[in-house]
Amino acid sequence: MITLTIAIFLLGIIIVGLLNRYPKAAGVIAFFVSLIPFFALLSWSSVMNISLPSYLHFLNFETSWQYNLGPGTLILQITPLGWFFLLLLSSLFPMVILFSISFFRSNAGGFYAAMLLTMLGSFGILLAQDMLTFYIFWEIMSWSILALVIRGGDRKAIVSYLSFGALSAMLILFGFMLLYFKTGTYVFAEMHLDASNLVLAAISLIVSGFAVKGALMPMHVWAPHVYSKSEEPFVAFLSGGLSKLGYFGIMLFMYGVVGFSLLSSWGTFRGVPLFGYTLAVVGAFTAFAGTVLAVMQDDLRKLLAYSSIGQLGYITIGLGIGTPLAITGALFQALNHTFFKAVLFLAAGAVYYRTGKYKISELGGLGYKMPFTFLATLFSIFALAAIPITSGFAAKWLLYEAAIEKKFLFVTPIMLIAGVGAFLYAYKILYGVFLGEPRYDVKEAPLSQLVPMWILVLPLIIFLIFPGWFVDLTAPILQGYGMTAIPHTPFMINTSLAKYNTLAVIFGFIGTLLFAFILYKSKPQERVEHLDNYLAGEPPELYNYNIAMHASSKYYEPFDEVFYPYFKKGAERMWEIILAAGEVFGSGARKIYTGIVGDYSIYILLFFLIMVGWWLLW
Amino acid sequence: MVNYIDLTIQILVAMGVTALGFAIGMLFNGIARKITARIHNRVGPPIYQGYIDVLKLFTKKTNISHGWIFDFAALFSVAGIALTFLFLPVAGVTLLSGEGDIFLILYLLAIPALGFALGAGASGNPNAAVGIMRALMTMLAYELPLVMVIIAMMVYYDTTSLAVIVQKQANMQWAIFIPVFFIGALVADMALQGMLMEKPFDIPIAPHEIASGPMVEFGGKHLGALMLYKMMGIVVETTLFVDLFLGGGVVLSVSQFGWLAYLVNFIVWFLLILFVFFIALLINAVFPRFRIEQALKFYWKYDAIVGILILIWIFVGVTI
Amino acid sequence: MMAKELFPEAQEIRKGRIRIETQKDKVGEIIKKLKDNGYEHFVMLSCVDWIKEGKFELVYQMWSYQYKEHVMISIKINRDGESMLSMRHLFPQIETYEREIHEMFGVNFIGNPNLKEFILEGWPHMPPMRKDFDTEKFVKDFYYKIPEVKEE
Amino acid sequence: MTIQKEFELFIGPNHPGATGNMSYHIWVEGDKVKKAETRVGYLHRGFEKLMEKRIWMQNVPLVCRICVPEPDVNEAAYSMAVEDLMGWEIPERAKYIRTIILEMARIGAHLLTVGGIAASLGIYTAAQWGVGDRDYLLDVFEEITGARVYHIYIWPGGVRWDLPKNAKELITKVLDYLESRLPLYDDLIMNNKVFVRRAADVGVVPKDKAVEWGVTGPNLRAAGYEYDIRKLEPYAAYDKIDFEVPYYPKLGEYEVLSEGSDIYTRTAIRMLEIQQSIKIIRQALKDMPEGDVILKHPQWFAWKVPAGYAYTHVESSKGEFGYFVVSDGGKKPVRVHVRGPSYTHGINVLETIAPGLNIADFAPTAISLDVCPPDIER
Amino acid sequence: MNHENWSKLARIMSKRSLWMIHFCTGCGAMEMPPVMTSRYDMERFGMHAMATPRQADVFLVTGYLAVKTLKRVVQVYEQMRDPKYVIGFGSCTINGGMYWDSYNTIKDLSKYIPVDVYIAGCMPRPEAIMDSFLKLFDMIDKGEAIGWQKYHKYYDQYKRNQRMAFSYRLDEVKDIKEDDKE
Repeated sequence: MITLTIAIFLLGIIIVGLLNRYPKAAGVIAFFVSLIPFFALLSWSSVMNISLPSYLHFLNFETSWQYNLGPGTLILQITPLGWFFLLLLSSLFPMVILFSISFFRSNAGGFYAAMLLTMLGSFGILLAQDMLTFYIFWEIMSWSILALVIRGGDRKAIVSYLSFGALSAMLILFGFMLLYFKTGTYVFAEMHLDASNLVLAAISLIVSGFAVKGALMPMHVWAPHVYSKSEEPFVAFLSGGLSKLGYFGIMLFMYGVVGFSLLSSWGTFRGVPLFGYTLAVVGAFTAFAGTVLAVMQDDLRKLLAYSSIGQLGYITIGLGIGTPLAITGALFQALNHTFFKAVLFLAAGAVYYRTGKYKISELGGLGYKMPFTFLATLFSIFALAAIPITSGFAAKWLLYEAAIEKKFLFVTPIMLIAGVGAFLYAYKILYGVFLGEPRYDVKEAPLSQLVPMWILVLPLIIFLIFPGWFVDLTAPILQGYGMTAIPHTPFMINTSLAKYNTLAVIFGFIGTLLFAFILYKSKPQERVEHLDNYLAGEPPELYNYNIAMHASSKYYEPFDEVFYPYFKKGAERMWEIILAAGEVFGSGARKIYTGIVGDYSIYILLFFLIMVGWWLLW
Repeated sequence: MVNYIDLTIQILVAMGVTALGFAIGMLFNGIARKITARIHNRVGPPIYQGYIDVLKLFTKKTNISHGWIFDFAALFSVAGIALTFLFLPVAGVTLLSGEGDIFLILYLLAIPALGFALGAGASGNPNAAVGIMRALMTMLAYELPLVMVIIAMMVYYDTTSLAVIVQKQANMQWAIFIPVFFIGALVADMALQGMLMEKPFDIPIAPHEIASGPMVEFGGKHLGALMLYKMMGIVVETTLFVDLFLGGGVVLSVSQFGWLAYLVNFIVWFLLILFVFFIALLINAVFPRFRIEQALKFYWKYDAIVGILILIWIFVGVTI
Repeated sequence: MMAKELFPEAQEIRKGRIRIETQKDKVGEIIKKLKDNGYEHFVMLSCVDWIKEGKFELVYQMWSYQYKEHVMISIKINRDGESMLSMRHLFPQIETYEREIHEMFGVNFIGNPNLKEFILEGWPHMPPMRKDFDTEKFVKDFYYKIPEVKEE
Repeated sequence: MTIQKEFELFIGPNHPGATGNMSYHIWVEGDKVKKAETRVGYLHRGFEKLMEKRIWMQNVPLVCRICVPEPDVNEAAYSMAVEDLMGWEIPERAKYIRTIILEMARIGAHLLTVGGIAASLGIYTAAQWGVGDRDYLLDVFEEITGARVYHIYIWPGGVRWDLPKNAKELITKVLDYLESRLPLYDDLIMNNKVFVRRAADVGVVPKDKAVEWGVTGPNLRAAGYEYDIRKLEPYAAYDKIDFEVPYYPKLGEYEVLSEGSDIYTRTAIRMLEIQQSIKIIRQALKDMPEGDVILKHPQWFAWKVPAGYAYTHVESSKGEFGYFVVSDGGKKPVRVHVRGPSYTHGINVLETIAPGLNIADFAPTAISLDVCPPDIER
Repeated sequence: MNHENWSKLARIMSKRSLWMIHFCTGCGAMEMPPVMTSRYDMERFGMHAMATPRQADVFLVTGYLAVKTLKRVVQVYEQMRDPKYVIGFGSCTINGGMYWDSYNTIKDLSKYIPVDVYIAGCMPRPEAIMDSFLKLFDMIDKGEAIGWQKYHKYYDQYKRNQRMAFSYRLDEVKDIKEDDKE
């Protein structure tokens, strides 16, 4: 049936591509095609020890599939890890397509075609059982994303995506080559690795390659450009879904192919492999720097892009620590991030659809005009800021617990501060876009945009109440790595350090809310106009009811003033060193500092090549 | 089977404790104003002034609203702070979730703050928006040294649970008697000053600058709810400090002394939070307020450096 | 140099008080000269309504910290509609004084863009500081005639 | 639709940061003031118009209402203007009494201002103490003049009546008390590290522009000019009294911590002036001769003041207070024009230096310039 | 609790916790700092100054009101929430005081907003101010401080008077007079 699926996908791509002039029809067809991965997911749920209800038994996708391709065999097979990431992608994908139907007014066929192709690529990646398959589908995905980036039409975005995509692919390819050179096989299951430096080099290269896709800090440069200059529904899918593929890759190779014991053989620090430790530190730095940069942004999409970088940093920390607790936390964070970031990007799309603006300082007061969009955003922001009334908190909590358990004394404060920093930019979105002075007289977003947003909010609420269900999902994945799932009941998670009981939180919250409500409902109230406001006594009619009262431009100016010099100085210093080094090679080397993103990526590539060469010689 | 009688008793006790928390908060408001007045060479209001003020606000004849998001603020603030109080070990007793996890408490504390921020933003007043900006930045500023100290304690006591930390400090083995945590307590006390929004960190509400900031549009019952939030906030934040460093006020063990222990512990806890609050008030009375970036620099330079030293101390101590 | 030396026509009212009567086109020149010669503090700009002569007297007053001397440069302009050149480029605070005199006496200052409402708000009558505006009559006709709130 | 980046804030009239009934309309982007406009006129009573309607003597109760925190300087300046036109020389004892009264008023006003500056930066204790201590001065005023705030004690021709017999003890007692309090103020305000951080190099009036912009009084001295009308053109008994004029960088016991002309220096100058005033009053009490306190003049209500122009100025706690009085020889003045120091400080200077200030620094800057709205709009 | 008891409680609470609006309308504001500080200390009665009208209960109109200020006073008064009280401060609010012939100050405050308590004097001593507070307490206790109810009841008349004053136009005053006769 996988063959059939691929055929349907390809057929769908051709049809929607041809239907370019009928965007609505193309959208509807794409939507139905996009549901297929979800059904496949359902039929494979036995991998996760979930039994399907009998009326769904007609879904009968085979769990593995092979195709002989000359030099090697393409092997596709469902694994628990693949299933988990497929869950994220396949539930996000139809919603994004549904959102796009009303979002695009013309010229959408290409979009749907490329989206379907992207999904096909990621489908393959998640099922791939050998490096060849993996790489082929990786390229399919990357190139179809490029098509979507090109649709955004921003040169800088295209160049930066292209160069960083190439860099990523090269790093991965190089790592694969080293692995093949070492083991002589493409198939993951047949690899027998030892603790040699070559393997370490290979895994470092592969992880760095995936980190580019996951927008980890030194290699994050492409993400803000692409996120802020592409079409909204695609960005929602890219940030929410596709960025997880990088983490899928890291997990697959770090824990699936190499394994925890082999990682430890390259040195450990307090029971954590040094490799993972480095990754965790980089992740913490990413979380912090991404947050700080997000606070400084004025463009809504750029803010969300940096916020993505920051939030994905948490996943890296979890993967780096590598205990069952940490991996559960990382996966939970991946799930949360998929949904809340998608909702936020879709909400940004809806706001743009109604107002035509992306700059936070130019928006304002939409909360009463678009209440459902606002509420969906609010829920996502609660999840983003880890407020304990959405599932966002559980993920962060698991990561903190994992860090404390392993005595990450210096990483944990940075994680926590990045968490507090998230309040800052979260409030910037809320205030700048939805609260404050009503500047636009617009209607609520159309229903076909609201429905996907609200469906995507649902998991955040479900996993708030039943975090234990999530831990159940992680159990087969951890089993594959020889670990056991953390102790839990549906409402409670236990760790060696503390317990997290959602029932207490929820019932406590509902109870106190009721208490507050009774207290509060005691008196009547009247609604007043926006301008009937404290103006230090000045009557607004004297100013013709024309007083600017929205403070969102440069909202965190003192913050920017404190942090901007450090970020600026840091970058300048780095380039000064590079220039000084360039001086050695002659006067022409001054051209190194060109300010073009593509060039920088080549420098990074060179750096890695030098590093690899050094490893090989050593 | 759920034991309904137990559950009912638990709910009643929770309501009672919440009410008690609010009562103590309002009392603290009166005490604070009295002490400040004495420093000002004044007589000051009666000690029960807090109760009168809140009751008056709730008995106002008319109230205004800027829409449902604005109303949301009051609800969220009161509910959030009461919830936080229920999760805190008070005099060694925690009502909800016996473990009292610190991360949970830190994040629960954000619920009322965020609700308040939403309401202030919904009022549409720029003063309120600037006030919230300052409040969030102050929060960012004081959290860094605070979490450093707290994480040092977590690693030292090998738990993230406040209740366990309180338990481990029983028999007067208070954290503050350990030299490193004595320094930690000083750092945390400065952070507490910011948490309580007392000078020099009362930047968010600075009346001379932004006319009481976020509260600018709140009146009547909305303001009453916010005052409850602020007053209870004092109790919650001082209790957090007392739980961390002063053993939570637990001086007698419940297993030995029974109900007497509850009573004595409760009184000791009350005196301790009063003492902590008193220090905050004294600092409040004689200092001007920082500018917001100065506060950020103060916390992230001086306080955080001490925090890092404490972390290094614990780091070395744990490794060896 | 002291004012007496700079302008021989200046008369000394008493010690430290100099009065220069001049024409309106020379004011700028005189102020500039005084400013350059140690009279660096512009005290104020006053207007006197000489209703019998039909003139407004504008008095530019300057003070020298160095010579401890106060100079009043006085010009007269017609009451009905004659305007005066603005001196705001010499001392920035003159702008405000001109704005006030414009509002209170109705003198127009050419070259001052900022002659908007200053102290009064929505004043529909003649500028109130003019001698022919009878404040007592206005009060009787206006404020005392506003009815009391009748309670049933 | 064009979107304005700045938002507008009104500091006043109903705002704790406004000094009295006035309003600053500021345009802010982020945290920085981009533009400021002073709005005045909320206190306009048309004094100058009313004075033209009243006879010379009736105007004395009016003028003192022009500056509320320090009414005596108005009485003094107006009286001096009338005396100037009349060609009177007032009795020696009256001059000393005027000196004492004016200096006491200065102390009171400075206590208010210093307390106000401190309160605007958050030390409410200082404001409470300042106002509380000022009340003891008001008690002495009440004993001498019969009124707490508007004394109407200084008249053209001298002062209304002699000091009471116990005046010396009363005044000395208050001065001793104040002197004992000053170190506390120093500890609370001037030596407070946080205060210095907030106040130093904030709200700077450019030194080279200060005179040109018409800055006077303590604000000018904070900018580094030793200009004081009490020294330049002594009135009352100031020429016979030995005192110093504190100015930047001669800040006496206070450290020079900034470039001057900022909130910190302005506060320091005021604190030093309180000390000097105490010194002046003590001297005046010691040197005061016996004799009449008012000219014997027959017809209080039938003065005909000779025609002429008079300008008199006094050094008030805020700066130069000047009265321009024109008489045509009649029973009523033709024109009385008051130059209040706040006129330039509050409008021109503040509007010019405001762009670039933080919101947090705006109100302290305005208060440290000692802007008092009634003398702007009269 | 029945309605009567409830409103009695409300009155007691509102009397013991009068928050004053921080608005220095005239020179009478000069005696407010002494009242607020150590000598007289009005916080003994639970009174203290509030920055914004939404939070305040009592409005001290401290002295004469220029028409320009009256506009702001009315705006602030309308933003205050019921029950709210007004204290007219000094002779100027009663009949214009020494500014009886000034073209820019209103002469009788009660024509524009309802005043609960007047204090005579120019300026009133702090003792007088404290006395007025006690008087106001007494009135609230007895339910006599009903200025805010009057404002609702005779809203049209107050608004008309305010409009007339704001316009400064003599003809508008006359027109209304004629209307009244009819």
